[in-house]
Amino acid sequence: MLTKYIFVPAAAAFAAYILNKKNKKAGATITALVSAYLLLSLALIYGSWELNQSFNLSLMGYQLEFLMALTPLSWLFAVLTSAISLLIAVFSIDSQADFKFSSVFNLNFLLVIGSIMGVLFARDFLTLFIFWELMTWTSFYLISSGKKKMAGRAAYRYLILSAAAAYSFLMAVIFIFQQTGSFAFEPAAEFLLNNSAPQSILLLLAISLPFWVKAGIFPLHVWVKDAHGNAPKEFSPFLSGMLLKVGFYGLIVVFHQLSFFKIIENTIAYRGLPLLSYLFALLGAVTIITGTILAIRQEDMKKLIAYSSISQMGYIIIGIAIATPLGFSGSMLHLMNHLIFKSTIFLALAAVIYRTGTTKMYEVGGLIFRMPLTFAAYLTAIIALAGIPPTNGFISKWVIYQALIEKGYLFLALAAFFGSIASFMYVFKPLSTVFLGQLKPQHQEIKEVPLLMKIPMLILIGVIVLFGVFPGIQMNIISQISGDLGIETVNYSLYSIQGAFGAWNSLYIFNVFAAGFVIALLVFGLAKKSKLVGLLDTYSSGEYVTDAESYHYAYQYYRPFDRLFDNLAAKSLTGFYETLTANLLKSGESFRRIFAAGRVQNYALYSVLLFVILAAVGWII
Amino acid sequence: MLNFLEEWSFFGGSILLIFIGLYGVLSRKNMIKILISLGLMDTGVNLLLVALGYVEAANAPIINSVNPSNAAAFVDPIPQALVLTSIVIGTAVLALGLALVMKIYDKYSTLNISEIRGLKW
Amino acid sequence: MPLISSFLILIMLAAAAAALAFDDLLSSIIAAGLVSLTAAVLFYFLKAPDVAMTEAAIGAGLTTAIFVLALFKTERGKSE
Amino acid sequence: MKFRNLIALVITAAFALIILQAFTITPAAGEITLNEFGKADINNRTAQLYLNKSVNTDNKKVIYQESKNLESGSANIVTSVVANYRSFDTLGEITVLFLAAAGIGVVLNLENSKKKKFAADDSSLILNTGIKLLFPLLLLAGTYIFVYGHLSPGGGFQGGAVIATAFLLKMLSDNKFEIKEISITLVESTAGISFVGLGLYGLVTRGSFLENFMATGTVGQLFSAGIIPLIYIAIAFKVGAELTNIVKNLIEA
Amino acid sequence: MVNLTLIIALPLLMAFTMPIFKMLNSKLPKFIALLTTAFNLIVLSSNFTEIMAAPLILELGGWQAPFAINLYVGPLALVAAFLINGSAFILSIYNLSQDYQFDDKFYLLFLMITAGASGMVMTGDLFNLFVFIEITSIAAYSLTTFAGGSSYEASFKYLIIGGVGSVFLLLGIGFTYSAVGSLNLAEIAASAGLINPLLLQITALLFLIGIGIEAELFPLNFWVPDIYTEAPTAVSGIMSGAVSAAGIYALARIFFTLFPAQQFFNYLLVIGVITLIMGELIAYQQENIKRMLAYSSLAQMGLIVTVISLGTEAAVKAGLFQLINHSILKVLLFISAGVLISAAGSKKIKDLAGLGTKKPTAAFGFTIAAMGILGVPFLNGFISKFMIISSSLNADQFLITFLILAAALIEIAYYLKVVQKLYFEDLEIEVKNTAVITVPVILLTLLIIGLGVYPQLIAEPLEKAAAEILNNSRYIMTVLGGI
Repeated sequence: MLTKYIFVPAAAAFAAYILNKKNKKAGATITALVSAYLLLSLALIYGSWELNQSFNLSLMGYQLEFLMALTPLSWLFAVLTSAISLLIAVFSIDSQADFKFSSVFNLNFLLVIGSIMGVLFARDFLTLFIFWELMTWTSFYLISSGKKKMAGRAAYRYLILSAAAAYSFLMAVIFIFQQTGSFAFEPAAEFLLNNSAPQSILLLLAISLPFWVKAGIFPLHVWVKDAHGNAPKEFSPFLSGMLLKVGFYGLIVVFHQLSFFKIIENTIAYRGLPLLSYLFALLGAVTIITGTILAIRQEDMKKLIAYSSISQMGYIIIGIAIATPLGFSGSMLHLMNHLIFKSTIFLALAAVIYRTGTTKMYEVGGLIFRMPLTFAAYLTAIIALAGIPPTNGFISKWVIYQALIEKGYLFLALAAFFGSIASFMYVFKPLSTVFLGQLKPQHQEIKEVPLLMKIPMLILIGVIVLFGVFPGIQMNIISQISGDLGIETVNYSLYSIQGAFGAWNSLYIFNVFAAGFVIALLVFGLAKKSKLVGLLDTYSSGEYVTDAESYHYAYQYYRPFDRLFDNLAAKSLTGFYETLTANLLKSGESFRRIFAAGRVQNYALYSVLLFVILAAVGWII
Repeated sequence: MLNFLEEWSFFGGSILLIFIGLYGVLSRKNMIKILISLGLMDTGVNLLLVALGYVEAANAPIINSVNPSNAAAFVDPIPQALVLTSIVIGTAVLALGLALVMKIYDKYSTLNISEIRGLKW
Repeated sequence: MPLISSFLILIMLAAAAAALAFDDLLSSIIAAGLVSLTAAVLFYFLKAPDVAMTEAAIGAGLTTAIFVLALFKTERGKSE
Repeated sequence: MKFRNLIALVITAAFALIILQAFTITPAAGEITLNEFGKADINNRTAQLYLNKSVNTDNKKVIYQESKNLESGSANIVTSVVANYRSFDTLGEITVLFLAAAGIGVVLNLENSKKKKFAADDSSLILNTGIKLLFPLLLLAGTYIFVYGHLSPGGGFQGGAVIATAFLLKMLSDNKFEIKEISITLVESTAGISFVGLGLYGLVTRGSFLENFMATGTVGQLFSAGIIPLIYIAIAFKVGAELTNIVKNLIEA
Repeated sequence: MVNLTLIIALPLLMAFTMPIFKMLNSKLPKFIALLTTAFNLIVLSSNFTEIMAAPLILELGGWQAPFAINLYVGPLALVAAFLINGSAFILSIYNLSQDYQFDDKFYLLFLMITAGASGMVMTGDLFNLFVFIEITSIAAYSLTTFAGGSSYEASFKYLIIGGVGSVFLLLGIGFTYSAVGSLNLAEIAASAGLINPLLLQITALLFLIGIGIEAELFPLNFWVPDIYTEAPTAVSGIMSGAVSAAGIYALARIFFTLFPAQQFFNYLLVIGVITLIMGELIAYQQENIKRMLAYSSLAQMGLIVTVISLGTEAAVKAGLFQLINHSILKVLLFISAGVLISAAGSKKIKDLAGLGTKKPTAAFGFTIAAMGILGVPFLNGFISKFMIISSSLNADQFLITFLILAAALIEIAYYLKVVQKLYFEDLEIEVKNTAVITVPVILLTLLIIGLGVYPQLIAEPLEKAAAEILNNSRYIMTVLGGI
């Protein structure tokens, strides 16, 4: 019974709101319990793809039927949502101690989970739209409960952009409803297939607009930085982990289930791929490049990681757009892996913020001594993000490279390489500024985060390595999905994936790394211990240093590199949107000045004028 | 010929009166003059309404000793009833308008409407 | 009868134009009163005695009185 | 001539021309247009039914002092329209005057403002003595007008206005003449209640609001025309009280 | 069963006796107003099933229907009357906690503006419509002045425009009567076809201007922002909730029954769209919260006129549902805004920052109503927005649909600015204590969510109302049936 996945979180949300008023920890525990329950029940129904449910309603003369069904794709996303929300809920039990809006946070968090479930299981446009709107509204409230003024503006911009996209979705969907008489996907798909190609493409693009916005692809990525940067520290992992992915769920539905690829098959091709999908891939590449460059410039750690999410999304869209078996499974792999390592990074940063209270990298330093586990979690996550072998990040990037090289798209491959190489830079920046270097005097007595916040980080580190070594687990479900969507599957085994130019055996590599690690441990153990030196006992060529001044170099870490792209970053896209809306609304101002000049005689004059004009118009016709 | 003159004087006259009243409302600066023109417009419309109901060589719609039976030709009574009501409504609105003018005068101590810009927006 | 009514209408229009043109408010109020009065007589010519009485009593009488009262409570009160 | 006034003149002129055009249309076959002046064809208008008093009954002849128990019974047809056929309009109209009086009372917020009497110096001798003479006559004329409303031209509105003018002159002439607010509101309310009460009584007995529930007697007699005289008496008191109230408020503002 | 004329007669009786009630006990007028509006609602619901079956003709004065004034109460009139008396009832609950300087005169005028609006909606006679429009307008002129300050100027401006409008209306009535010979809407509609097209056009335009002022159409609605801002909260509520609904009804009745030519609907369509876009754009600029609500409500009126003038049954149904939703939401918005303003002591939006915690009911009321207007699922606004878009797409008006959606976007922008200020910014000013409005807020929220989750509640009356207004020959038959 699929509606339980929506109503259980919704009911729990109101319970969490009331209970949290009394005890700050109650809300987060309820969220954790609900997500665990969802995870369990999803695991039980794995494989029963025929599970569906529909109820129809004659509303105001419209015969509407709301369909819900379980597909492998929606099952995977549902599992990912409930898993990540479970981990975040456990993490936020303690971290919300000082959070003013914690009861509103838990209410909206559970509602977001419920509405995402609704979006995933919807098989008709109306249910999809209703839950999509609910998801947007509740996540709007979540984001605006973050840092005071900036969170409000960020959430405001996010909502306006998603609302505009949702309205284009509504318009296209109702147009289809008029032609086919129902909102379900299947009749719409076959109506679009045998409809005139340009109109179908236009309709499908209008339908996919909200998904592009939510996925944060290049022209529409403006909201991501501010929303992630200013959202409450517990919601950022979910926002960049899961919410961005729901956009991709929609895109896959549009590309495959609404037969977008079948429609554009016979349009003009470019190097063996329909022009439109090559354009999407190009957009992905541009997103990677801009995301990476802008990430390097950031001084606020959450904004930096937000831009890195944007650039990682570029990889996924490239994989989906080229629609080869390797490409599709690569992007699905990267989608899952990005969720895992990105939420680890955000949880680690949340731990740092929980302890130090600041998100600016240059205000902290040398936390490795006080918070070793957070450092370890952060380190494994950025190794995965950069794509170094033993972790899961490497596998998905490797598969995407294979797909690109197999089709011979050099520019896209180049952009992908640039993305992963440059990611070393922006990934290393928080590592060195936050964790390495000297510990600031005021952070001397910082302790490690409490146990309940350690557990999610430990689990995630384990999963990163687990999927790094045994990608087969992920490939099982991905092959189910590609079978369901009609894409041939890549042959794989528990620990190896067959690429275009040879297989990748992760177990063998893991053994080599493990051996290397052991040797390094031995050398470290046996060799002479280095003398522990006080951090602030700095020596600088004879000059006598009196105060505890730290030589920890953290501000504008990559200044020379940033100077290369100064002019590019200046023309940021948000500026373009800002000016666009500003002078649209300024016309309202001039409208008011012309007409509502405050003189009652002008008002009376306009009414007589209307009479004369309409009489003249009537007389001419 | 006389009838033509009469027709044009009544219809034309009342419409001209409406025109003068409307022009007065739109152009005059003084608030009391605006209300006067509003009154003129009302009178003009009332005149037009009754003129529309006039019948040549018919007598007033009252049965009395002079024309005892309803067989005689009468003028249309309905516009007269409507005008009766509309005159009183016009006066009521004007009286309220004048009270408002007096109140506004207490605040701005001027009757010139362009100097009363309290409600800019 | 028709000649007189056309003549009266001319007077009425002249009085209306005068009501707008006069600078002194009191004289324009009196001109407006004249317009109502001529209208009352015209209603009589249109065989509408009820309306004529109403127009005379309320239109010419009370409205003009109210205007004069309002005038003396605002502008004219000031100038004295 | 300021530029703004010029535009206003042009637009109002255009408006007047369009309205004039409505009178100069030459009707094509079978089309309805406005009739010329004096040519209003009464017979296919509802007015014909009011003249023959044949809305519910198909009565043909109405003879002065002879026809009895007609459906409306008032000799003055305009009064029958105002107080009987379309008495709902008149009720609405009375409310407009009532609301205007209330509105003026609020705007000039009389109750707490100091009683600023009309600043005119005590008026000339002729005015005082003239009004002392005229006051009772005016009241008498007013009463005559509304009592004979259904027989001769006149009625509630005109009678009320004359009474109000009488009080206006009285108030103008001597400052010490003071009408207490309570008395005006009492007269106003009782008159209003009686008018609506008549309507409700008609609703209760005859089934529709403001229906005439009394015998209509013979046309032309004083005691004829059912509830029309009662309505006109109520209207006269109400209009008289309200107009006096308005004038009193303006004087004492 | 209970005769529907009581809805106008009883408030009239209460209004006339209000001064006497005041003398008996100074608290009485408040409760009299509440009881009368409650009684009106009971009378309306007692006639509900009967009117759903067939429209009701009530002859006034006992005269045969078309030859004197008769009230025509069809499903549309019933829905509108429910709306008017419903918002009056809720606002009189709100008034229990308010006190006004001349409270007997206030409640007398408040009852009369409701009775005037109900009269406008139920009358079947043209001149009667004019009289009721005058009653509503003069009540509005006087009610606005209760707030003192610059409300006198606003009221004076509205009086001038109302005066010009009534002249247009009287001219229109004069032309119609002397052309057709009757004042009854059905008789005029019966022979409207024979009227010379030029005369028909001039008369229709006269009515368009005359009633357009009440229906807040574009060049005629400049009085709206001044009045809604300066008037006391209850008056702005009743004006935007009830009187504008009556104005729209009158416009629809006149143009669907008397002048059903497509040309006039094109005029209304264009004027409606301009009102919508202009209203939304200017509302975005406002800093004064009541003025923002005023422009938003005149924009919504533009939207309703646009959708109704599309002329298809689905469009009229969507327009009516939007009218109902708009009245409910606007009454709640004005009540909550009223409390927030008196709490912050200023009408500026920036001074309302952080009131969410201090005034939870008012802030919640404002937010749920804003969500309703913006079309959040499971609230009533969503259903009517969905119906509007599908009906305008059905009439393949792509540009109109695009403009409606763009206007909805601007609407989201300025409502959200206020909601965010309420909840997510800190409080700078000390909060004055204000009236308790829990009852109206709860009642209206239940209505909003109820209609949102289960709109079938009013599906049947809406369908009947849309069918009834569109087919004027049935209107003529029912009234002239006898003859």
